[in-house]
Amino acid sequence: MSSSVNIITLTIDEKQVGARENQTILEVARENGVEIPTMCELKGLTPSGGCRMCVVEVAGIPKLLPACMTTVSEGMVVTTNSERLKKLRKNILELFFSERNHICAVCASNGFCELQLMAQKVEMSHVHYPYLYPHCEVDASHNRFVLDHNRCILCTRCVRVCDEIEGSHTLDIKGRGIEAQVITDMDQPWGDSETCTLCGKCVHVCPTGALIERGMAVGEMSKRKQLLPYLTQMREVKT
Amino acid sequence: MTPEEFNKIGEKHRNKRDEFTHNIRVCTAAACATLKSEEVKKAFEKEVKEQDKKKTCRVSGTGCLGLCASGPLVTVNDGQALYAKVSVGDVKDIVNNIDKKPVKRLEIPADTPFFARQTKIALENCGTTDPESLEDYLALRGYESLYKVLTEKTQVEVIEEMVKSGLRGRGGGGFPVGLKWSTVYKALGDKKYVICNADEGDPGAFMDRSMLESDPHSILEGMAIAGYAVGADQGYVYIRGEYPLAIKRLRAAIRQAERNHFLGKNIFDTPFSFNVELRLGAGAFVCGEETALIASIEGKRGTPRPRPPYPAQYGLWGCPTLINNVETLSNIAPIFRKGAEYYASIGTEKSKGTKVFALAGSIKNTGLIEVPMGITLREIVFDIGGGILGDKKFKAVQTGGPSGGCIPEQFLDMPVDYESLAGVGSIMGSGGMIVMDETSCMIDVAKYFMDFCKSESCGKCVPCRVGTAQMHRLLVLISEGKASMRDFELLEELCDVVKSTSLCGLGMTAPNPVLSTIRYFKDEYIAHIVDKVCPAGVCVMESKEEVVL
Amino acid sequence: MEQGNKKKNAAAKDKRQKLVDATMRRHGHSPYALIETLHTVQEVYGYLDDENLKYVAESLRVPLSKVYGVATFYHFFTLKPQGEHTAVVCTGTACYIKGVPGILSALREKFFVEAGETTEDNKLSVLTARCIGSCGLAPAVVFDGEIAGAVTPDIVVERVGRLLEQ
Amino acid sequence: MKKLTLATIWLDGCSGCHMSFVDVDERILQVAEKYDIIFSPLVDVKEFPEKVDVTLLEGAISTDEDVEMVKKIRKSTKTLIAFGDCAVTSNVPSMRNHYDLKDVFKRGYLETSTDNDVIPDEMLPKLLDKAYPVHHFVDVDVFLQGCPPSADTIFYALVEIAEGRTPELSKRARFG
Repeated sequence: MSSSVNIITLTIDEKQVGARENQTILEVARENGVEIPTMCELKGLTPSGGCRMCVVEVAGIPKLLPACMTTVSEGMVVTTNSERLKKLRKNILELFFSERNHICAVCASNGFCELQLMAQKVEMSHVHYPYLYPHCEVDASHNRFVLDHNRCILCTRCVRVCDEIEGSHTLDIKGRGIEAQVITDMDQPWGDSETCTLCGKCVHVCPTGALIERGMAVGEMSKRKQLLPYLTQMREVKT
Repeated sequence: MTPEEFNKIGEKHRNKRDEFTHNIRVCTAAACATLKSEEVKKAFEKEVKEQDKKKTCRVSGTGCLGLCASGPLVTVNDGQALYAKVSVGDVKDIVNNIDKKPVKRLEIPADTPFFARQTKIALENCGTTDPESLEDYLALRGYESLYKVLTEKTQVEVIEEMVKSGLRGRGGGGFPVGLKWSTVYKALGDKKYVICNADEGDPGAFMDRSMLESDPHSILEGMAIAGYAVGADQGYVYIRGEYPLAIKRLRAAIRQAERNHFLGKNIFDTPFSFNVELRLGAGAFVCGEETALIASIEGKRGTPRPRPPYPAQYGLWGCPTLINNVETLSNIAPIFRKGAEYYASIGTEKSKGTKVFALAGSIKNTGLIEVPMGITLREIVFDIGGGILGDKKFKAVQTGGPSGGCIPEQFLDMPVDYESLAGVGSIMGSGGMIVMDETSCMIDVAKYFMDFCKSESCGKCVPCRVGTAQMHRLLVLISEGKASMRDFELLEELCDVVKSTSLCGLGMTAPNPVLSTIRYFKDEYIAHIVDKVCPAGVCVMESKEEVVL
Repeated sequence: MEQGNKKKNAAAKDKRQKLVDATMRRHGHSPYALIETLHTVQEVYGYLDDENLKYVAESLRVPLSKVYGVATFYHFFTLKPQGEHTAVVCTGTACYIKGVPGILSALREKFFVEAGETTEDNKLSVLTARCIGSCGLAPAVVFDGEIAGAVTPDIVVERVGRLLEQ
Repeated sequence: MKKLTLATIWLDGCSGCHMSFVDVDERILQVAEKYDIIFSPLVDVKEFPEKVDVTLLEGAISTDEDVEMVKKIRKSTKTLIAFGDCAVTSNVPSMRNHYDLKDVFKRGYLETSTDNDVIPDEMLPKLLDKAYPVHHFVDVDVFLQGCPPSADTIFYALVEIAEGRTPELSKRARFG
């Protein structure tokens, strides 16, 4: 199969690049040193396309397309960093910040948080939308991990890693829209979960301080998501 | 099966029907049923029996006759006489006069604009068949198109015919049906599916419901023809769980069709097999979006995924899948019966054929109508619709539901077609048409739709999940007189962000009601924000106390 | 007496369970049948209780969190038992512009119940529906399954009052 | 070159940003070459000046007095800097925002008090329903994130403004 993959050429930010035809715009961009911001994407997990940070312009297509889920095609002309995209990304990130209660100063992931760093990356100086300030619970019932909904951005990396890599599917999302929330089993305290294997992968793929190890103080929770591609590969070898 | 054999089936039922001199049909679709039309029907049966006219008069239920505001409706001999607001007490009079002149006090003249101005194709059988009777459908040349298609045409010919008809998707987007069929036909895959999208989610729309309740067989026939054309042997009807009567009738119709071999294995002894199953929706507007609908049929949360790949290539369980909505599919059999040329001769250059609208709101003749494309809004509202209730002043007509917009008076003479509606900031949508008078506040309307989108957002993508919540909040502030012009600017900016970056159609169109009301009724926004008054007197201003913004 | 009741309940439960099982069997116990099965559970039990959700999860081999996620995604499903009587107020566009807010506030004032909630004595649930497709008769309210069109706040209060007297 | 005037003030904040400002250490002399500090908790002036070139505003806006103050500051100031996370995002003071004000008072004055269990109603400024970032009420010219922003960043920003440039803060400052 793999031998029959065609090589195609396309343009990313005015640069001609070659790619295999089953690759995504994001993969090709990365291979060629073009950085596209992402939040929900994580190498090793099925892409979701929900965070919208990686949207790009493709000539001839009126709507913006997520780079993480759009496969390249011959002659495609992609723009990843127009002024309009920069502005929209900043706006999207502001919506992220306005949704829950992200108080970096007192967060265990302070300094290691992808959301926090993304604000710097896209030059978001402040949030000009009103904050929604929802009341969110902190689930500290598990003896090793803590789930703090205040910091959750619903990227579903934890849900995907729990299902796709660990295979226990303890985590999922309940409700919908602005009410959506990560749950464990039947929306019960994590500590009562019978399906959780305590593997901790969810904690390490979480981009923010929503999932942390118990006992971590402000700025102590660094994550080790770099293990994930390795785990994915191992799984693929097994199956 | 030979053509003679097939023709005999229809003939048999037609003869049976013609044994009666009088056909009394009582509308038993949702609206009339609410007004106790079942009791009226029973009264007719009783009366016919008592007057000993059982041999000459046949009493049956029928689908929607359209003029829902004046139900229960009764027809005698399919249009010879139409009676409105029939109560049990009126039954005797009607039966007494059945051989004579119609009962004047109940009669609606046939030349009433409401009926005279319509062109019925998709609704052809609505009101002339008993939706629970396969025989009635067959008597009206039902399943003849399917027979013709299966025995006389190749798949490519069927698709060419669809292209020729110019039919465009009636679910809202207006994508050319022939093109969609041909994409699925060309897609590689051993297994293909046809899905009928009957998850009518627009608040204020009841076209699909009426069609499913009035003429379920024509939808099944349309699906089977589509299945043959694209090479699918399995169909699903994804239907709203909130429509119990439609579900019941569709289930019954599927059983009847299976039993009579119009569905199932080797239909009409051809190699073509096609089965239809129902899948119940469970109250999620986003499932009208194709990929979300597929997720839902697969038993998952109804969240969409980015397209491409389109379902035509990668759909249900990864197989090429054709998704058409109810109205689109109910046009198929008539197109093959009457010819693509006939269908294409109706309507405008780019929008062929007819469109069904659910006319509601502040209008005299609420109900279901089918009109040729290109008719003006004024004709719909003032001729067919009979004008504004209580003769108040017309303010706007809302089309396309939460994805559409409010069209003001200055466009009343604009032709109704896909491009014109899009040009004024609305969309054709599935056919909900809500008429509003001077007592409606446009901010209140925008707030209503944003509340809808907020609670129907699936939550997967950030712009829609958070953006709709933010926009709704701002609209609440405006409606309460607590907003500043800065909030208004924020609202406008959010419209752009949500429209440009949302994952699926729900988010991309969610700002439309706000954008269109800003475009045509900006003075009302200003009145709420600067003067703290609601010109229509709908919004309750909490002002007085100092606003710190 | 009590034992007899229990027995009757057990028998009734069996019958309901059989209906749920039948749905799952019809779909070959495929995980895809989750939503169809939840429809049956709600139809026969009136709502989705934890016990049944777990039972369905196990029978269809669907993870618990996924079942819960699906059950809470679709607004047609309810995880709370309904009151003895229900008034479903349609909030479709046509109904809304013809006075739904007035109807809801009348219910609130008269029966002290918010939309989506059940009275404390468990007698009445006031629900809202996103358009029941009876726009021609707006505003519409469904009282214990029976649709009434062109209602006013007074009519609604009167009809609910009659329901509660039964 | 004519020196600019500088005011610094803290509203609902912990003064940590001011501490960080003091951390510029001997560079304060360079600041003093470019600015006259005419109002600050560090200097003994009671009234906020009528005209000032640059104001470092620390803290969130939490009371009716804060609102008055921030409006006054905006009117008097040419370049207003939201100084630190509380001013930019309302940060720690906003942790009460998802609670009802009544509950906040109950918690603060009754449940956690060891004596004198009363909720004060006079003498104190009226608490707003929420703690707001500065830009919720007035336009802000420069957002200086950080809890607190580092002394280097503060120094850099002040120098840039004094030189008539817009400080490039995205690479030097971040939330938290």
